[in-house]
Amino acid sequence: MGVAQKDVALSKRRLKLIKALNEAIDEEMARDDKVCLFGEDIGAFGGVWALSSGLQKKYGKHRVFDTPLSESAILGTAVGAAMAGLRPIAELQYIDFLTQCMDPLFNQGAKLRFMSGGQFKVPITVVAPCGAGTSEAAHHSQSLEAWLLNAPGLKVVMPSSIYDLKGLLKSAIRDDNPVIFLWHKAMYDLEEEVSEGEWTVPLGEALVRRAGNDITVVAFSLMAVRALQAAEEVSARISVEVVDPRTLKPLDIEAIRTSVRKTGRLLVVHESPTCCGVGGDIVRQIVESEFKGLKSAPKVLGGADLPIPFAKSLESACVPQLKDIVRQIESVVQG
Amino acid sequence: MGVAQKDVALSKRRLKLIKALNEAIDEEMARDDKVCLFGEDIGAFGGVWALSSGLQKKYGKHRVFDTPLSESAILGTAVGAAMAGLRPIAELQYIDFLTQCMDPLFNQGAKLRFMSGGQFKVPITVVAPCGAGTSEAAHHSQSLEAWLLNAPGLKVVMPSSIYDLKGLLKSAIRDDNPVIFLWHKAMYDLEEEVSEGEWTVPLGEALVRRAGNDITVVAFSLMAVRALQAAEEVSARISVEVVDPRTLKPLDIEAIRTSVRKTGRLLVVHESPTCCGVGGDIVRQIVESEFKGLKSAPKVLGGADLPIPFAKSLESACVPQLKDIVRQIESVVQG
Amino acid sequence: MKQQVRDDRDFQSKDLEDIDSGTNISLMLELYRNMVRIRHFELKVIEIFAARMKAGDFPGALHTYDGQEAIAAGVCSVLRPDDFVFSTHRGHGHALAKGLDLKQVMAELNGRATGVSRGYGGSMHLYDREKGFMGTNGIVGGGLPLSLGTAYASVIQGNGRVTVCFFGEGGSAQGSFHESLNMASVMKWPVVYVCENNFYAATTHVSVNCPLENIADRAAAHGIPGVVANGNDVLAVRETAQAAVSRARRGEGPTLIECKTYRHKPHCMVIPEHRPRKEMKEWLSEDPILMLSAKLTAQGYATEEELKAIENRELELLDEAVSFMQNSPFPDPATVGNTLWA
Amino acid sequence: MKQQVRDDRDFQSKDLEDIDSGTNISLMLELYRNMVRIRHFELKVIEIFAARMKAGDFPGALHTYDGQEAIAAGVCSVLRPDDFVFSTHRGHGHALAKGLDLKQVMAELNGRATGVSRGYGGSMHLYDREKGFMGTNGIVGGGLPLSLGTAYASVIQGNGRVTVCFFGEGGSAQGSFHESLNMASVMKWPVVYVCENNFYAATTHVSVNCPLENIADRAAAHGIPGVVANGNDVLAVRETAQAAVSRARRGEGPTLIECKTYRHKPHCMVIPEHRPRKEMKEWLSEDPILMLSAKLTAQGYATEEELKAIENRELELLDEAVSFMQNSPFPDPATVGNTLWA
Ligand SMILES: Cc1ncc(C[n+]2csc(CCOP(=O)(O)OP(=O)(O)O)c2C)c(N)n1
Ligand SMILES: Cc1ncc(C[n+]2csc(CCOP(=O)(O)OP(=O)(O)O)c2C)c(N)n1
Ligand SMILES: [Mg+2]
Ligand SMILES: [Mg+2]
Repeated sequence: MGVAQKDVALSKRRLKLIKALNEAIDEEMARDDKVCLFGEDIGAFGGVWALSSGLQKKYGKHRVFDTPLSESAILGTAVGAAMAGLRPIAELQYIDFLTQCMDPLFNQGAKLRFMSGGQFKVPITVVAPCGAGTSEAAHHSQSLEAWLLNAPGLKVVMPSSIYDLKGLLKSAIRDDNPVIFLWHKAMYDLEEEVSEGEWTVPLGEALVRRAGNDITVVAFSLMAVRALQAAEEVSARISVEVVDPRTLKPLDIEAIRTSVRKTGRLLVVHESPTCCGVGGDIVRQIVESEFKGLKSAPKVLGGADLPIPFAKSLESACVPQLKDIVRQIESVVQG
Repeated sequence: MGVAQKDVALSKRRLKLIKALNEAIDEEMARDDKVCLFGEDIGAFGGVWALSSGLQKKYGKHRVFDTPLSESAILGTAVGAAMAGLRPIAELQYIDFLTQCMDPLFNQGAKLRFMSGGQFKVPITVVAPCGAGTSEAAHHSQSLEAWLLNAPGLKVVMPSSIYDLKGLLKSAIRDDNPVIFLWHKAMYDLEEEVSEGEWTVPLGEALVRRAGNDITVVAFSLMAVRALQAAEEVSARISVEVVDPRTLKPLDIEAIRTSVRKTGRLLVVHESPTCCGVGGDIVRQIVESEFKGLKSAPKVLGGADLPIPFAKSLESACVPQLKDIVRQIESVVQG
Repeated sequence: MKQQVRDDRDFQSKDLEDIDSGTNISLMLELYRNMVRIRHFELKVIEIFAARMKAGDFPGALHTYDGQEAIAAGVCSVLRPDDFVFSTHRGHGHALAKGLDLKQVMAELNGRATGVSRGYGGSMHLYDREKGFMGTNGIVGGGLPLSLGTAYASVIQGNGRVTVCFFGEGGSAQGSFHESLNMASVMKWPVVYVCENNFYAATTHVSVNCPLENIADRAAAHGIPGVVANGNDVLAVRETAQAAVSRARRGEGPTLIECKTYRHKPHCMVIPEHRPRKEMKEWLSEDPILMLSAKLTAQGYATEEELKAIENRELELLDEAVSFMQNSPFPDPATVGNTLWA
Repeated sequence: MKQQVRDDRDFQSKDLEDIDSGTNISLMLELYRNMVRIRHFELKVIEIFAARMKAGDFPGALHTYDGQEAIAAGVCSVLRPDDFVFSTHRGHGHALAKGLDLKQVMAELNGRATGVSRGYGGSMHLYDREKGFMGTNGIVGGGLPLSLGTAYASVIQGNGRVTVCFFGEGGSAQGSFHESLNMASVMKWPVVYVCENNFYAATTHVSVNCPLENIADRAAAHGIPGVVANGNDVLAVRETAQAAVSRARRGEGPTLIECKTYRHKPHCMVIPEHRPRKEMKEWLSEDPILMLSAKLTAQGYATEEELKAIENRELELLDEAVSFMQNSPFPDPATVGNTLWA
């Protein structure tokens, strides 16, 4: 389990999400000329999210280029190029478009090393925004991490802080396995004070974002931000420990266990549909090993088992809000 | 919760899986001329599994036809035809090929009613074989029910007996929602004594396949068959109740709750990867409502978080075997 | 720079006995009315969305159709009310041209319970079953496979309904495009594929999405006619569509139509303009509405005043739609789950 | 009935300066050896699998290549050892022609730890990284998008390696086929697409998968050359492939080659024969191995005895491969999870 590393003795500056990710890719491309980047609109224009801003100019059209509007071809290119020794980064404009490239990602890339008896490495990084809350409705608001986790062979990273976003993206690019890196679209305005220069955050290490004694709240991506707000809101009455797994595969279940051993209570919060989601999977593992030490029933506060609707009034009813998290914290603590 | 309906006063005969499904489709096509059937090789040839044997001849080439080798086009045809008032049945030769038709199924068909504010019904039935154990390796051995369940808007049926296979397929075809109906490839030789004629089994009703007092084992499809064998094997020492949900969405969680209230112990068995699988989802729900009555930690015995390997020695290590189920029953009962 | 546009209107002229020559005045005024309606609708929506964004109320993504009106108006003018239309992320024009209610579309775009999809859909999920409008779509290429199904249903139901499926030139790089044209061709199903080639997919030039000069020539891979029309000339679009729709209705199978056009605004509200100024200027000078109005007045079919009167009436209706929207409630979150299952 | 096969060998004859005319005797004998190797391998595997099935030991799916040997042998004969090959579910021929070890392939098909994929893959997941063999594939069309990636890598690495991607005519109905050809064309990547049109996809006739007479003509949709070769004539295949591979190697982009051929056996072991007898008879009379051996003996390039000697040597090697397989251990289940992550 890691600790917040904010006391590095370097000059500080304020950094936002897109710039953090752009820096991570830039630094990794400078460091290793096997790293390349492609996707729709990511060349001269710099990507619809500006993630690749300036990179084609800096690294040339061979290493940074626009593709046709063909997600299967994009993921196929990534997997094939990795088989031939490159370290491709492929951008999907929304993770929702996974549906268009399932085969090269799930059937080929994720399984390739295994199916070939260990002959290949497939060091691809798929970067994409995820999440609801931006009034973009049923085709542009999903996170789909449960699909990614259920299918063997993919690492999944969903950070919640600027520091982690940059540090984990660098680790993802350096990792020798397929990694899906998701940032939340509702976090573009998040700004954080971080040091200049480079850092990495290892995959597979959770972070205790807030220490507490009464209940463990596990949350990641935007929900970690929201869980911290909820923890603050109830702090006079309840001492909440917020654990952010940061990577969902490999999952630092030990960190969650350690926390639950201390608090005896567990709430998992995520915004994707509850059914067969990460929440149930964490509860499964915690119940199996910590059953006797639990003071109350562990609970999952997940998204509604519904597509994301358009109208704000409906959308916010489908994704855990601050008040919902507060209510569930209270409910788990009351038992 | 249903009960085994084997005492209907009709003449009996022995029936196997494919014939049962073929009868179900035949009867529904005779009953409702809106029902149609298409997929690869399903026309004159009758399908690679012989599921549609004789049906093109009986119902004509408009209602039963071969498609190109284009799963997205097949599922698109199904969804569009349903929007226009038909009740299509689409066959996938293996459920693994879901990866080739995710968009029409998940983004369009499953969400259509919701996205349109309730204007459309999408009464499609997707039929496909699933499961491991046939030495067909990583692209022909999955069940993928966790993807189907995590995505809102799809019903999922995975029966374990001949009686249920026929009765549930008929209900699936009559249902006004998209239903994915999966049979297990390792069950082709299963034979059962059933009555002549028609019957239906409602979606969303679990069945207690064996009554017991010490532990509830929830299992479906081939694993229900195997769980019954395990229950028999330990019967001298342990009284096992086997609950077969039969449909995973809608899930008859009440039936499982009722059983766990009696036994105080729960084991869920499934062959798909454990991570974010059905097992965790059932544990999540049971722990939430039955926490205080549980005598020991509920457990999931799922498939390995690995692609299915080819060699039998490896394959059987990745899917719960009889001995594994026995061991886990004992472990949960010992606490 | 602007390309010369091929015009394939004679692609099967022997078959075109039922083509309307386009000289019918009331029809032309109706096309004009429809295009003006779409244009003002889009301008108004941009205004409303900009105001909402400024107020910190992010209204969702907006892909407007202004500049491409001749295609929706021309194609839908040859359809029966019960014909099917599948649309795209840039689909307000198709919706209005297929006869969807101005008020209900405006309400939907603003997430009101009175919207055509009851506020559940928004811009990219407009549906109107009664009107045969089978949806705008958030997935590029998402409508293509579905269009096979309505076409098939028409055959089996023997009701003569034709399906039209719109998509962009970017969408023609999706596998689903080819799977659909191929299957429709093999099955000879009654569907017309209309590619709106506005030369860009978001910021990506068509040359990255297609190595051919004409998307229409992709039809060759599927053994169906592929024809090009000037997508800014509503009469050319109408005539081309008429031939293809008649062909489909006669049971002779699908056609791929490519309409060359140009959007007036950036890809969507949050993406800055990136197209060459000169190219934009050339295309903007061929505004489809101005082209038609110039023709109407030049040929003496209508006076400037008559056209202005049509426009004014549309502006009135638009104002009514805005008021309707503003006075409509938001959907009730308590019932959000009620429409998932039938 | 059997179709007349178009022969497009002169498709760009001006560019073919490096084509081998096929009159080199040792080369022709090597092609013969390779085809005979594949043929006997397949017949042996069928025998082994049939015996295992009879013994209740279901060995998995088996799609054999017998009848199509000229394509793998011809195409791979123009490749460098470090060129990349992507194959299909019917891929033993491609694997052997690309130089994979007979023993290791035999072992893999029977799930042994000494197999080329260590028993993890089986027939549809044969891989040999060292030999540039990037996999047979359980997903029809599954290899096509991946072939873009090795082709791209060759460009960026500047190593001149060419990628060849095989697929069936059924696979040409998959969206991934078009996405791949389109992107390869736009990018001018060095890849050669080889469609093995054996007229059936499982039991489905090519006319259900493609409305055109020639799959090669689908190239038109992507602006690349599309050429037809007699897939049972190994020299024709070789010559056609040589032109396309040279073109790719020169950086001029992809080519689509269609080889018309016919499989000798049913689609796979568990599916009964369903093809018209007359058609089968006509095609079987054009057995690619007999065609070559007839030519070799007729032209005096080799005697019957010499050919028999080659065949006998191959049968010996095959026996060795079978013994090797039979004496090989099964993979250890205790370490099954060790190769998931790098
Ligand atoms: C499958 C998929 N990929 C990417 C996107 C993101 N996206 C939305 S519109 C668009 C460009 C579409 O271009 P085109 O098809 O030419 O239509 P146009 O916007 O020009 O009308 C892109 C890339 C999407 N919605 N769906
Ligand atoms: C995506 C997908 N759909 C269906 C199948 C089942 N399947 C395996 S081989 C085959 C026929 C393939 O035909 P073709 O591409 O012509 O190759 P051939 O078998 O004739 O060599 C089918 C339908 C599959 N493996 N993958
Ligand atoms: Mg466009
Ligand atoms: Mg074939």
